[in-house]
Amino acid sequence: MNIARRTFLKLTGGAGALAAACAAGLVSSGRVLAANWNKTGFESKALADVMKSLGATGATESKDIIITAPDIAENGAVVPVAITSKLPNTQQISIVAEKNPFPLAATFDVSGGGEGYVSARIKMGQTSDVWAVVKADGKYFTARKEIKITVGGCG
Amino acid sequence: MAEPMKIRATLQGDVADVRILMLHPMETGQRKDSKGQVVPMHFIQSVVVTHNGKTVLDTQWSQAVSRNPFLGLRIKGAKAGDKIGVTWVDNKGDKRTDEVTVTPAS
Amino acid sequence: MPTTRGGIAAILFACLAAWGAALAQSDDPLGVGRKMLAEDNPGELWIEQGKTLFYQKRGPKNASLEQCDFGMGPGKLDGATARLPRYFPDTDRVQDLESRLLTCMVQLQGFNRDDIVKRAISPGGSNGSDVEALALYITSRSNGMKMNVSLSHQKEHEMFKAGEYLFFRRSGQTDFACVQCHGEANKRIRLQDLIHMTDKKGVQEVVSTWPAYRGAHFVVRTMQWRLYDCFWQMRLPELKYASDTSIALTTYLHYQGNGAVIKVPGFKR
Amino acid sequence: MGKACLKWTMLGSLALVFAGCATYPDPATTRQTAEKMVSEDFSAPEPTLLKRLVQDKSQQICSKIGDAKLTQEEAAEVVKLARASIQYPASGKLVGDWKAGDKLAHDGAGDRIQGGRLEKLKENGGLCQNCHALAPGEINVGNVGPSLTGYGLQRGNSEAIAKLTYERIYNAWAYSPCSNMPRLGATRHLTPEQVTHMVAYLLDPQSPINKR
Repeated sequence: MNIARRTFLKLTGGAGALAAACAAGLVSSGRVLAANWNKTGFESKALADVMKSLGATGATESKDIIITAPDIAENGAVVPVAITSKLPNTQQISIVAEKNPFPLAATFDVSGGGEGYVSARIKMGQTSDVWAVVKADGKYFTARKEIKITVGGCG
Repeated sequence: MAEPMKIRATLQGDVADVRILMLHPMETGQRKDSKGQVVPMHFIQSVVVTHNGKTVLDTQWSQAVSRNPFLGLRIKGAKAGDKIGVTWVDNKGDKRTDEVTVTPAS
Repeated sequence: MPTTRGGIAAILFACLAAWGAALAQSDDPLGVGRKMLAEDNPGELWIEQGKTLFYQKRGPKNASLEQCDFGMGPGKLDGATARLPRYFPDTDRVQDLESRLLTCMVQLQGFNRDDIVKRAISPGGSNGSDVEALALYITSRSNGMKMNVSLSHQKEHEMFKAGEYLFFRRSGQTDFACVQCHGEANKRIRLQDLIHMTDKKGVQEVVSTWPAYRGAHFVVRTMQWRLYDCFWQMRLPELKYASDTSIALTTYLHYQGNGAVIKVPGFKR
Repeated sequence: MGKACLKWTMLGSLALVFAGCATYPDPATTRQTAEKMVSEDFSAPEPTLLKRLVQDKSQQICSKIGDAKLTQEEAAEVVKLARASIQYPASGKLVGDWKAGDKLAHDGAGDRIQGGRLEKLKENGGLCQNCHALAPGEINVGNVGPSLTGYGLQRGNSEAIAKLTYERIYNAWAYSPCSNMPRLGATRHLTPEQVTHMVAYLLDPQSPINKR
């Protein structure tokens, strides 16, 4: 176990917690969730289920979606991901980290003058493909990029 | 208690480049504190960004969004002096709204 | 087994292949992320907090820090950190930002020194400490200004020389001094870049970027923490907060970093 | 007169030089001042741990300030002290278990002091990954020290190589006086048995470090 990982573990309370944190359940929260919050999607454990919850099953790959993110992230707790969609009439952008226990990290509904661009930072437990799922003009498109994680970050 | 956000909205041509920093623990509900107590789940679920009162971005987040979150977006058809409003709501019902005006590129 | 030319070539190839795999996707596989994180630095969220704490009446004496003299006169903050550490006649000591802050919090506000020191370095993943927020706010008032530390007082000279001595002083079970990790260009501990501090540009990067937001800790850290944490990794006993050893090393680094333009908060991975 | 004063003199402000310039203390005084600081400025859960701050003879010699070089005599003394420090495992076997060595090489923990507590683990990590490239393709490795990728492929695994490797890990200064490499065995950071595992990790053809 390396030193940075140890420092990180100090914050998370040990190796067990690291694994457990990645598997954090949303189900048992008992909290009031926002009305339009995609509970099904956020609780899905498999990429296919996430896609289904978004209505994006069978989405096609598009070169008009650009993922800006590091090839190697130094800290899995803070992985910057920006998504640019050049697709006309971009309506929604989702960020999905395939190998996270709950892959769907965020969904952004774009309206009005909002451009097809969002930038955020997510936690990643391990090296994984990160998918951008974009709804444009009623259809779904995807792009993906592998991000290597040297220190996991599901705290 | 919800701390103020740090919002920058800078005009580039007719596009406002909006950058938002929020102070929030984004707890997964699995982390233990130094005393071994589980820190309850606490994370922002929704962030809504408005441009002169009209919603331009409506986001849904999971706890996989990093602590002290950042959100960047761009808004077309903006001009200096336009109002950009940001509201976040977390799973405990805490919320925070801040507003800035779009500034010309320096 | 004698090493053949072919063997060497194979090894070289293996090394190159390993690096190649890491570098294939871009010239700097880490750079993109570093830039993205530094551009929007959550550390900025603590500047306002520090400002509020500075002007608020606090402590047993119910006083603000407005009468605190960081060397430019009471309450004069613009450019003050650019000249720290420096000699203060009232305490007859060379003090860095954090130790001076402690002096004021004790003398003006009546706080207990030990209590502040105990909390000065906040736990990772917390909301940070008062000292961290205050140090950031006060340093931010020197943003855009050049580091300009003077050694005109005898005690400042002595601190500088002691700091230099300590920078090269090896001890403990790792046989490390500062220079073992910070004496060469382009070195890394694992993936983390090590700043080349015996080089002008390197040391300028150090002195102009603290306090900084530490990504892995989610809080603002100060130079005192940076030094403490280095000694921790070196397996040495715990460096006392605002001790002369810490101030000597800071004096050594800051003086050599003169001319660096201060820009805080920095962002550290 | 110190460097700063000289600079000011060049600026032409002689009055300022004489009014404001202090002289640098001589090296002996600086040493005294700084050593006093070290003796007062650190805390530890047990007083014996403070002894870590006390330099041994070799560390004193190896703490040259700036670009100052070791003299031949100093280098010879460091080598001599290093040679005398090397202890071999009771078993006499210098090549241990490469799998244990692999684990150690990637372990950077043990024996640190924080919050008034000593990090006492079953064993200390070997720290290798911090500074050396290890198996091919490993990304999260440092470069303060030379790459160890293919170490055994280059050298083979003869008894002589095993002995040399053991000694270099146990006390690197026996071969490179005052190098940056910690004297891992001599300072008791690692046990002789742990060092044999590292030797195996470096030399065994099955070890990932020797895979292409």
